[in-house]
Amino acid sequence: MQTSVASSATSTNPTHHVELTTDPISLAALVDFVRSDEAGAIATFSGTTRNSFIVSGVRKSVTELSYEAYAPMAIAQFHTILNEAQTTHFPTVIKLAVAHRTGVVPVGQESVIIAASSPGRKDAQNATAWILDELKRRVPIWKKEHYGDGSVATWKENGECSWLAGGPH
Amino acid sequence: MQTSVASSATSTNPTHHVELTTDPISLAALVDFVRSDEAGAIATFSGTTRNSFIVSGVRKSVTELSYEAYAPMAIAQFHTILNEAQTTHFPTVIKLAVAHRTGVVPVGQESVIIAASSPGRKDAQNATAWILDELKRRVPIWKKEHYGDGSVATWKENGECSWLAGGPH
Amino acid sequence: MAKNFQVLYFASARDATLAREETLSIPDDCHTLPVPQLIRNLTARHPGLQAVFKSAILAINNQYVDHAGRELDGGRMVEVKPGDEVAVIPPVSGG
Amino acid sequence: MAKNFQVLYFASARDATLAREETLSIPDDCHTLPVPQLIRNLTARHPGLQAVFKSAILAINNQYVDHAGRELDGGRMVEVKPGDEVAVIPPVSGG
Repeated sequence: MQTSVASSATSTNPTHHVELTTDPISLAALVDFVRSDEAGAIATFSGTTRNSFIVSGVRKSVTELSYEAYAPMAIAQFHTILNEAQTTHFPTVIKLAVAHRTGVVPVGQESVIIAASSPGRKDAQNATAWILDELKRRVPIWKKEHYGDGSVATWKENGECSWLAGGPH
Repeated sequence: MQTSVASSATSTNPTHHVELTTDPISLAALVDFVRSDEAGAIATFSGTTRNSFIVSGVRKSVTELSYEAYAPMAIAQFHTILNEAQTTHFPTVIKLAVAHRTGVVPVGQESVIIAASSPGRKDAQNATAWILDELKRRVPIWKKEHYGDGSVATWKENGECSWLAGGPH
Repeated sequence: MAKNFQVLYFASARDATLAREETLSIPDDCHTLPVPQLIRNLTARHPGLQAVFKSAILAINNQYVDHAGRELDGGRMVEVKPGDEVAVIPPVSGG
Repeated sequence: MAKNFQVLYFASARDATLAREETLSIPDDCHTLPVPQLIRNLTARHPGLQAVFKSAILAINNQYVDHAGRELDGGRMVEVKPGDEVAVIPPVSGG
């Protein structure tokens, strides 16, 4: 059972917000967090549960997605990713926020939200996209698709997963 | 005096929302418009009024921005841009929305919001960025910066403006 | 019969003319008004527009047009006709 | 004195073991447990893990580690120590 975790106890960076929770997540809350009088730009990405996916070449109706997380490591990875975004890749970023929901996420609702603010538009937009890519590559969260036709629910694997390409050895 | 115009009377595309208004604009409203059970991704961009800008190499405190629009043409241009985004560049996009505020926009508040939804993340993210670029290139809206030091407010010019580079002839 | 057309002024153009819009007429001996002549007429009426036109273009019926009268989108040559809506368009700064 | 460590199972690994976690021990005659041996031990306990390990890696104390025991981030070789938290990590699918 996933407990609701608001943020990592080990992080003290006030410009970063990390959230892993079974509750519905709110874009407005993350945008309010990254909002700043110094910012000219706020970029966001929301991943929502679709009502269908292609599985083995066949489009299947999806009734819900459920997510599982290795919570302490996922939160630590999120903080690492936000820190790397800010210090290494997108230095003008002002604030960053990421929220990921675990447990069941019904069709149409958000599973992940990322928000970034910066003075000009490029860093906010690029940081948002980069954080999503890193999340898909390495954060220990797993998604299970539940189908409308009653067939067996399957654990998905991100093509971007960093140890999937060559396979582990 | 800008009247509040909700959308162009000439557009009948139900998947596009264009808004030009003196009222505060709402990210949540645009996200709700583009939300769809077929969408796995919603990307947004919000341009907010910053509290300072560099003017002739000097950082000046900004008290507010004010925007003026050639409203009928701006709305027509927005619809053209959304149509081009959907039919020519980002074919998997499901819905698009753009809202631009005119009149005074205080520091920290949104002057423009763009939202896009698509099944996968790339088209929503890229459409949002492309629409912003096109807006800056050609939509007849002008921004005036009002400064904290009482110096004369100035009309800005986007470097991206499509007739600025070579100059008109 | 007067052959009127509207001219709208925005941003720095409005500052130069102190007007949001005015109604002008095509000369009696012409059917249409070529764009270069329009620009000369406007600048004569409002000398402050000379500086504005260093970077501004025009819109005729919501189509951008350069100083020669060529539409930016498609390259068609146009002139001002009675009933047209013309706008002086300084470099934009939306977003 | 038992030299215990935790093993956590996620996603398809949990389906294979029907357990979220278990406590194992490092053999009495060793100080640490090499990762290849850990994997053999886990697969012996739970034969269903053999398929899982075709694509899963491990995390030891929140650091990803490959089947040889090499940390993905930095390349340091590690072995399992008493008190460690080990997790079986199938390919992720967050976002």
